[in-house]
Formats: sequence, structure tokens, C-alpha cells
Amino acid sequence: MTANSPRVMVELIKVSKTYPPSVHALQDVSLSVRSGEMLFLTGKSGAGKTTLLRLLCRSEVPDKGLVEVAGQDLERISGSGLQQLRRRIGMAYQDFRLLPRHTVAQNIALAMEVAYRKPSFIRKRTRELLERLRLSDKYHTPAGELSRGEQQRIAIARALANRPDLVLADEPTGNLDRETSTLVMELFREHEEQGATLIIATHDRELFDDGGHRVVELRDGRLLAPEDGEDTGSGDASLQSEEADQ
Amino acid sequence: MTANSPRVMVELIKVSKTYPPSVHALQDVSLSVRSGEMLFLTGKSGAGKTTLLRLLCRSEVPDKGLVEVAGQDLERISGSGLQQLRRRIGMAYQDFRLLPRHTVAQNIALAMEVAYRKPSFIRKRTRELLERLRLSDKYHTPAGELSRGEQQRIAIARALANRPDLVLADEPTGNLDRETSTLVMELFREHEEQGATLIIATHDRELFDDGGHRVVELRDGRLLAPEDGEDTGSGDASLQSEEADQ
Amino acid sequence: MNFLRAIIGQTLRNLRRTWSSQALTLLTITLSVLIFSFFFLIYINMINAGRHMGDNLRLIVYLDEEPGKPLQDEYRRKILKFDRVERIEFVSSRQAYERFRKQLGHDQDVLEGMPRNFLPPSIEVYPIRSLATLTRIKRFSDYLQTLPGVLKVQYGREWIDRFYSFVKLMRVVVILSGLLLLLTTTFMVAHTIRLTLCSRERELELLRLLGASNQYIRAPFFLEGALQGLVGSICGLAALYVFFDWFRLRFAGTAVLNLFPFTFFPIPVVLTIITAATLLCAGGSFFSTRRITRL
Amino acid sequence: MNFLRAIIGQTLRNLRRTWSSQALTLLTITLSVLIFSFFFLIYINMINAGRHMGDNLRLIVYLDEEPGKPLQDEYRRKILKFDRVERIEFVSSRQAYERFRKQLGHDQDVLEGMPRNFLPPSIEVYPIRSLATLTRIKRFSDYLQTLPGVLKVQYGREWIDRFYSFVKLMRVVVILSGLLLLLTTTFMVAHTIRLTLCSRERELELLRLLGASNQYIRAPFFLEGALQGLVGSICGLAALYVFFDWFRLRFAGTAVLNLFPFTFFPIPVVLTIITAATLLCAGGSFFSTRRITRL
Ligand SMILES: Nc1ncnc2c1ncn2[C@@H]1O[C@H](COP(=O)(O)OP(=O)(O)OP(=O)(O)O)[C@@H](O)[C@H]1O
Ligand SMILES: Nc1ncnc2c1ncn2[C@@H]1O[C@H](COP(=O)(O)OP(=O)(O)OP(=O)(O)O)[C@@H](O)[C@H]1O
Ligand SMILES: [Mg+2]
Ligand SMILES: [Mg+2]
Repeated sequence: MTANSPRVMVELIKVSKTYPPSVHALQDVSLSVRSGEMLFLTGKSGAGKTTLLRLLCRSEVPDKGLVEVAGQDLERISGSGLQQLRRRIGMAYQDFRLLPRHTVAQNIALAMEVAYRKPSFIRKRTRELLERLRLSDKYHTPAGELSRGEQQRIAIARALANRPDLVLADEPTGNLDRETSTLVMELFREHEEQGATLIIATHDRELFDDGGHRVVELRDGRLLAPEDGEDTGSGDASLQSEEADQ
Repeated sequence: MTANSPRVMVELIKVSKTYPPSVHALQDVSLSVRSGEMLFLTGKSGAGKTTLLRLLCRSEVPDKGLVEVAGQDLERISGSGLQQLRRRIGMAYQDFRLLPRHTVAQNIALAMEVAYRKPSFIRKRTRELLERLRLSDKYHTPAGELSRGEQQRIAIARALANRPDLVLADEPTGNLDRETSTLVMELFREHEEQGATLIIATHDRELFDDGGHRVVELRDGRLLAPEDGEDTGSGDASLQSEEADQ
Repeated sequence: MNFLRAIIGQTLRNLRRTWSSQALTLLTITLSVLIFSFFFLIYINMINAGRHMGDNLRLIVYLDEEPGKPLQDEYRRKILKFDRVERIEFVSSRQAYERFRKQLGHDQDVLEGMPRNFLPPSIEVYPIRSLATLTRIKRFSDYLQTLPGVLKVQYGREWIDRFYSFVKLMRVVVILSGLLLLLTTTFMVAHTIRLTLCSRERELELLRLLGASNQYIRAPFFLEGALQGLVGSICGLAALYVFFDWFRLRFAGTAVLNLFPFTFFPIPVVLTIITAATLLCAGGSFFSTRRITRL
Repeated sequence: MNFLRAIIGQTLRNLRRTWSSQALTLLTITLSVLIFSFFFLIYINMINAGRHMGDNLRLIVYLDEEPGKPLQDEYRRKILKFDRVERIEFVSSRQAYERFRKQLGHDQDVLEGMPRNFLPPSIEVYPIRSLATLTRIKRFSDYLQTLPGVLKVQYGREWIDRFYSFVKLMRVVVILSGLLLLLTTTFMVAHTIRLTLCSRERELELLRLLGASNQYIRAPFFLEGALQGLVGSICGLAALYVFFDWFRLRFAGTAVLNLFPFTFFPIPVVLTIITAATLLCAGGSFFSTRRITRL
């Protein structure tokens, strides 16, 4: 599979992550994501979705296994190499990670400023994103004074701001109603069309039930047998998870 | 309606709340909730659901209108009266408000300790709730090290710990998968059966589509024409909201 | 019962959880007490030294003739009428000669052949040694001049001026350093309280929302503050004593120790400092939570 | 270009957003510089006063007969062989008599009829006024005793001992206060940096995750630190100068000012203090972010 794809954006090989003392967040996970693909990652609460995404932007390092993003081994990457890679990744965190005292515009601009974009570009892109997410009137509002759903959209806007090659969205619609979720998904699809790779962790079946996108499921840290013929995951994953549930 | 009900737990009359400079979070909202009722509050992101719940536990005061909880006018209540009332209210916050350094058990115990419960009772109740929410193995884990879905369940457990008369749950299943959501809803129903009043703010239609519970919808700070003959809400609410959407 | 158990339990848990910030606060208090008492000790010893130096302070009243017993009593009465003094001494011509001879030391042979009573008799008046007296010494001298039979009144004017200005100078220096340090200490303590409150703001706000009573929230702060004030002030004073002891050893036998008779605080002062620090810290941390109980 | 603009923009935005905590830091630095330079100033003036007092320091070498010009040169040579001295003065019998007469003051009539040369001639040696010299004065005296024609060597032993111990004492006091204050200042600055970092930890971590370069994160801290060090030290020194001026006015004309000739720091010292503070603050806040760039 990996060999067939034109270019591989994300490659995980037998990755395990254990939090001290003994929380096996990920076990032997292998997964590869083609460049330009939109992938949904599902799984019960505590299955390890967030952990997987955190490995991809190296906020967490794996105990075992190989993590490659855009062809670069994250274990061997240099400091400035990592910084450059991170500017090509946009992550919408499950807990948003907004700066509550900064205004909405400043929060979004941050992602572009660290890449030394021009102020004029930053302003234009910020306005465009806020427009798309129906938050234009909150431009100057401090992020801490928004409702949770509004904050979630700001987090998504920040992740997309820099037109990253890889978008990681962690539960992007958890605080959004159906209508607003649709807005967000439209934005995601647009970026997919423009060539970005997207990995979306969600438990909301409605997000992926309609389309022909690949969906992988984590259960207790293991990838389940894939739904559309993926060669990832281990056969006894479901059995293992049933034991763990006891 | 208010007059007919055996006892009214929550009474809002023409309540308005405006955040500075001019965010009209709630406008002329009137609503009454019977003791023992389970009420769902829906609405788009930013409609004012959280604001309404915050008024009920007086983390926020209204600009206009009357807010009564358990027969007490929240504007006139004394300091210790408010403290006693708050111990009878359990709120699961949308942003959880857990103490990240405290263990899961300590977080849940807090709600009972402020009511000077016996340590033995606290321990028993904590174990019981964690059991029900499938989090028994996280008893001694610091809350900051949990996945978001797990944190959400802890926030719910804390809200229910004291067996409050009024439960306010703000988006209680936003980070939970279907299966876990069911566990939470079972807990809520159990408390309803034991006589608690519940107000659940959510955008998840699956939570209330099945049952015969009352659902009210907020749109841009106004209560919509009620679905089951409530006398609350103003007629032109939907028109107003369409204007605001432009 | 449940209340007490909850409070003490919470205090202990807080102390355990935030021990690093607690240690910081303790250090702050220890330093503050140390600094304060250090300067206080210097000030006290300086005042003592001033007294000691004042031993040399006297007015010499030269008389035209040796006064008899009744006249001596008369003088004594008149002097005491003006002001309380520490001591009055009558020096005859003979005594004055002996003293002068001793003062000349190896040059005393120059006095050979001089009559033993060529120096006039005098009264030596030792005023009470206090700064207040020093400021009045000129008036005192003028008064003594008016007594009958007085030739001339002499006192170490230059010396007194110097000493007096020196004490004033030291007083200003000590007060300035004291002010500076008070500022610093206040600032540090406010800083520390701010740090503590900041780090616990979310917790306290949450307690409020859960319906905790004022006592439940504030009692642990009060206990914590009192404990820290107590331990901190004891540590600070102990450190000062160690310094002091080393200091005294270091200068044992030198002339300085004769000049400045170093003493540590007496026990009541020590107890007062400890009590004050404890109350201050308890009160401070208690009142700093006032803002929170208003939520 | 874009880099510079981004950095300066961020620094300005930070200053604006966190101005209250910035003001606190500034106050801390001002206080620290004030305290440090206050004690430094006292120390410097004390050393000066020491020099000044040392003017009285001399060894008197009594000779058995009036030395002629060549003998004087011989003495001078021999004395200089032992140590560098500040001044050597030859006092004839006649000069000694005049001085003694003046010292006696109103008692000078006792000298009437004495021969004018009853006092021996002497050499007055003024050693270089430094503490080092004081410690060697005994040896110096012993050496002078061995010179030919010397009757006796005299110096104000008791006075020197006293002065020497007093200076030692003051040195210990100043060093102790200095240490205490250094401790306090370090503590305060560390505290402040901790507070700043704490409040901006989330922001810095986020910048890391967004892929900000090390320079982007650290340059604003460096600029901020430098700015604060500069402004803080200037404020501190200005405050000290105001104190100093008031102080000098307060004691103008009193005997103390003759005893201690107060002077402020010379310009180079002022510049050095400002530069040092600026570099320290810039470096401090730069290095305090090291932990963060490792994320
Ligand atoms: N502290 C605040 N200061 C200013 N504006 C606020 C504040 N809190 C909420 N708002 C504004 O009030 C409006 C209603 O907010 P609220 O949090 O009640 O919405 P909500 O219905 O809970 O939305 P969501 O589903 O996104 O949580 C929003 O437009 C929000 O931006
Ligand atoms: N920092 C941490 N320290 C220790 N354990 C952790 C930490 N973060 C996550 N875990 C544990 O690792 C497991 C997987 O967590 P993760 O956050 O990846 O789950 P998730 O799939 O994102 O769940 P959710 O849908 O609830 O967000 C959970 O059991 C969690 O308790
Ligand atoms: Mg997650
Ligand atoms: Mg909300």
C-alpha cells in the first residue's frame, strides 16, 4: 500500500506509547496516510486518538516505533527542522489552546506570524476565515470571552490559517451544532481539494457517514481491522480490547 | 403553566443579559421548569445556552428580569443563603473546570467536602460514580492527565456527586462517543427518577430525539416558540434571528 | 466535627501539594524577618553605643574659689532645679592638678616647681545621656554661667556637635535603609501572595461555585499564614542569632567591642517579633482572600 | 525585514498587554538597583571617610639631637627603604614647643619660664593611608626604632586599633547587609521571572507548537529584559541621587560633613552600573527562556 501511493504524508510503523505508570495509550499502531487524503480517526473516549495526533506534531514522543511526517523521521529531526515542519502542520486541539487575553484576530494571526508572513496577508486571511466561520463580528473580542463553540471555530481557523500541508483536527465539532459543523466540514473539504492532507479525530459518525473517505478506528490503543481494506491494525485488536474493558 | 405545576424549581421572567460592549446574550427570556423535570436546551453555537445556565447558579447576574431557583430570588439572596443553594445545584461546566493537579477522586470529592459530608460517604459515592462512568482505574490519576472525554465524565460525576436537587449539564456529551453518552444519559435519568430537576444544554439531537422530554431552543438569545405548548418565548424570535444571521 | 476535619484536612493537603511555593513563601518571610531584625539590632546597638560614648559628656564649671559643704549643697540644688542630671562632682584645685599631671604623661616634668593649686576648683556636671539632653546643652551651659562664683563653663562643644551629627546621620541612614527594606519586604510579600492566589485562583473560584462557605475557603489560608509566620520568624531570628554570635566571636577582644557593647534582643522583644510576624502573616493571607469570598 | 517587524511588533504588544506585570518587574529592578547602589555608596563614602580620618595617622620618631641636612636625607632614604610613605616631616625642638603651647590652650601660662628647647626634635612619618598600612604599622614602628639616634617611636596605637577595628566592623556590617540584600534581590528577580514565565507559559508552549523559531520566541524576551534593565537602573540611580541630594542638604554645615566628605558616584561608575543592569536583565530573561526552547 505504502509503495503504491504517489506520496506518503504520514507513516506510522508499529508505534507504541505508554504513559507512566502503565497507561497503554497506543500499542503497535501502523498507519500510512497518502498526501492529499482526508482520513477520519474514530474510537471510544480514551482510545488514544489525541495521543496519535500528538505524536504526529511531536508534542509527544513514542516509546517504540517509527513516526514519519512528510518523509522526515520525527525522532531524528533537528530543532530548526522540527520548527519548519510544524509550520506546515496545522493542529486544532481538542482543548483549543487559545490565548484567552488575546483577541480572536491575534490568536489566528499567531500561526502566520511565526512563519513570518506579511501583515497584509495575515489580515486578509484572518478576515476570510472569520467570514467563513460566521465570526466576523468577534474580530476584536478576547478569545476568553467567547462561547465554547465559538472558541472551537477559532481553534480550527488557526489550524487552517497558514494553509498547512497537514491538518490535524481533534474532535473539531464537539461543541458545534449541525449547521456550524457543516461550515467547518466545507472548509476542510476545500483544503483537501487544494491538496492538503487531513486527519480528523472524531466520534461524530455524521461527519464521515456520507462520504467516501477512509475511516480508521482505535480501540484501547490498537487500530481495528480497517473498513476499506487497509493493511494496518493487528488481527486480535478487538479481543484485546474486550479484555481491557473488564 | 407555572401555577399548575406542583412545585417550580426554576423560574425565569423576562431575563436579559448583555455582555459589554453590546453582545445580547439573552433577551427577554421567560422559562419555568418544574421540580423533577428533565429539560433539554438547544440552540446554535453562541445562542446563549451557557449564559442561561450561568445565571441559574449566579456565576453571572442578569441585567434585567427575575431569576428564581428553588423559590429564592437570586438577586436578593444572602451570602450564606447562596452558598447553601449552590450546594443543592450541581453544574457540569462546558469547559469542565477540573483542578488538573488534583486526582480524579479529589476532584469529585470537592463537591461533597464543601457540604461537610463524612469521609466514608465521600469515598463510597466517588467509587460508585467512577464505576458507573467506567473510570474506576483512573481513581488516583491527576485530572490533567486524562483524555478530554474522560475529563468530561469527571465533570459530570462531580456535578452529580452531592445528589443535587438541580443538575445543570452544559454540553455533557460533546467529547463522548455514542456508547459513553448512553452511560451518562442513564445516570441522568436515574437522578431524574430520584426527583432531581435536570437542565441539559446540548446540540446533540440524539440525546433528546427519543424521549418525551421537553426541549426548548434558544436562537440569538431569545427562546423560540416552544415545541410542546410552553408559554415562554416571543413570537418574533425566529425573525429576529434571521436578521442577526446576516 | 466534620467542619474541623475538613478544614485541617484541606490545609494539610494544600501544604503537601504546593510545598514548593510554600517553601518560597517561608523563605520570603524568613528573609524579611531577618532583614528587619538585623537593622533593628544595629539600631538598638547604635543607640547603646551612643549612651556609652556619652560617658565622656560633662560640663565643667570653673569656680573662683573652693566651695564649702553648704555652698556645694546650694550649687547642687540650683543645678537640679534646671534639669535632672546623672551626677555632680566637685573637683578641688588639688585634684585638678593631679589629673592634669596624669594627662601630660611623659611630659609631666614641665610641671615641676609649679604651685599645686594653680588650677581653679570646678564642678563637673554629667547630664543624663540622651539625645534630648544634647540638644539642650547650650542652654544648660548658659544657665550654669549665671550661677554666683562661676568663672567659666566649659564643655566639649566640638565633640558634642560631632557626636550629635553622627548620631543624626546614622539615624537617617538606618531609617532610610529601613524604609527601603520595608518597601522591598512589603513588595516581596505582596508578590508572594499574588503568586499563591494566582496559582490557586481557579481552585478558589471553583470552591465558590460549589457553594463552599467562607470559613471553609478562608480558614486554611489563615492556618497556613499563621504557620508560615511562626516558622519563618523563628528561622529568621535564629539565623540572625547565628550571625550575631559569629560576629561577636570575630570581634572578641578588639577595641570595637569596648566601644560598642553588642547585645542581642532581650527575650520579650524576641517573643514580640515572633508574635507580630505570626499575626501579620495570618492576617495578611486571611485578608488577601477577601476578594475571593465576594464572588 | 519580516522577522524584525514581527519581533518588534510582538515585543510592543507584549509590553502593552502585560503592562501591570511589567510595571512590577520594573519596580523590582528599580528597587534592586536602588538598594545595591545605596549600600555601595555608603561603602565608598565610608572608605573615603577612613582615608580622611587617616590624616591623623603618623608615627613620631623622637631623636636625641637636631639632625642636619645630610642626616635628614639619610633618614629619609632609610625610611623610604622600608616602605612607601606619604610624607616625612622634620620637627625641630622649637617647632615642637610652639605646638605644645598651642595644645595647652588657656593653660599655656604654665610654660612660662621653661627653656624653648626642652622638647626633643622629631621626625613625623605619615604612612600611606590604607588598611594594609595599618596592619603593618607595628612592624614599621619597630623598624624605625632601630635607626641610629632614635630615642623613641610613638604612634596613636590605641586610636589606630580602634579605628582599624571600626573599619573592619563597618566592613563586616556592609558586607553582611550586602549579602542579605543580594539574596533578597536575586530572590525577587527570580520570583518575578517565575511569575512572568508562569503567566506566559501557555503562550510560549503554543508558539513552540506552532513552529516558532527560537529567535522569534526569545528575541522579545531579550528586548524586554534589556529595556527593563535600562529604565529600571536609571530610575534606581535617579532615586538614589534624589536621596543623596536631600541628605547633603539636610546635613549641610554640620560637623558630620567635615568628617565624611560625601560624594556621589563618578559618571563612569554610574554608566557601569546601568550597563551591568541592562546586560544582566537582558541575559537573565534570555536565559530563563532556555527551558522553553527545548520543548
Ligand atoms: N464573558 C463573556 N464576555 C463577553 N461575551 C460573552 C461572554 N460569554 C459569552 N459571551 C457571548 O455571549 C454569547 C452567548 O454565549 P454562550 O456561551 O451563552 O453561548 P452558547 O449557547 O453556550 O454557545 P456554545 O454552544 O458555543 O457553547 C456569545 O456570542 C458569546 O460570544
Ligand atoms: N498526559 C497523560 N498522562 C497520562 N495518561 C494520559 C495522558 N494523556 C492521555 N492519557 C491516557 O491515555 C489514554 C488515551 O488518551 P487520549 O487522550 O489519546 O484519548 P482519546 O482517544 O483522545 O480520548 P477522548 O475521545 O476522550 O479525547 C487515556 O486513557 C488517557 O487517560
Ligand atoms: Mg482526545
Ligand atoms: Mg456554551
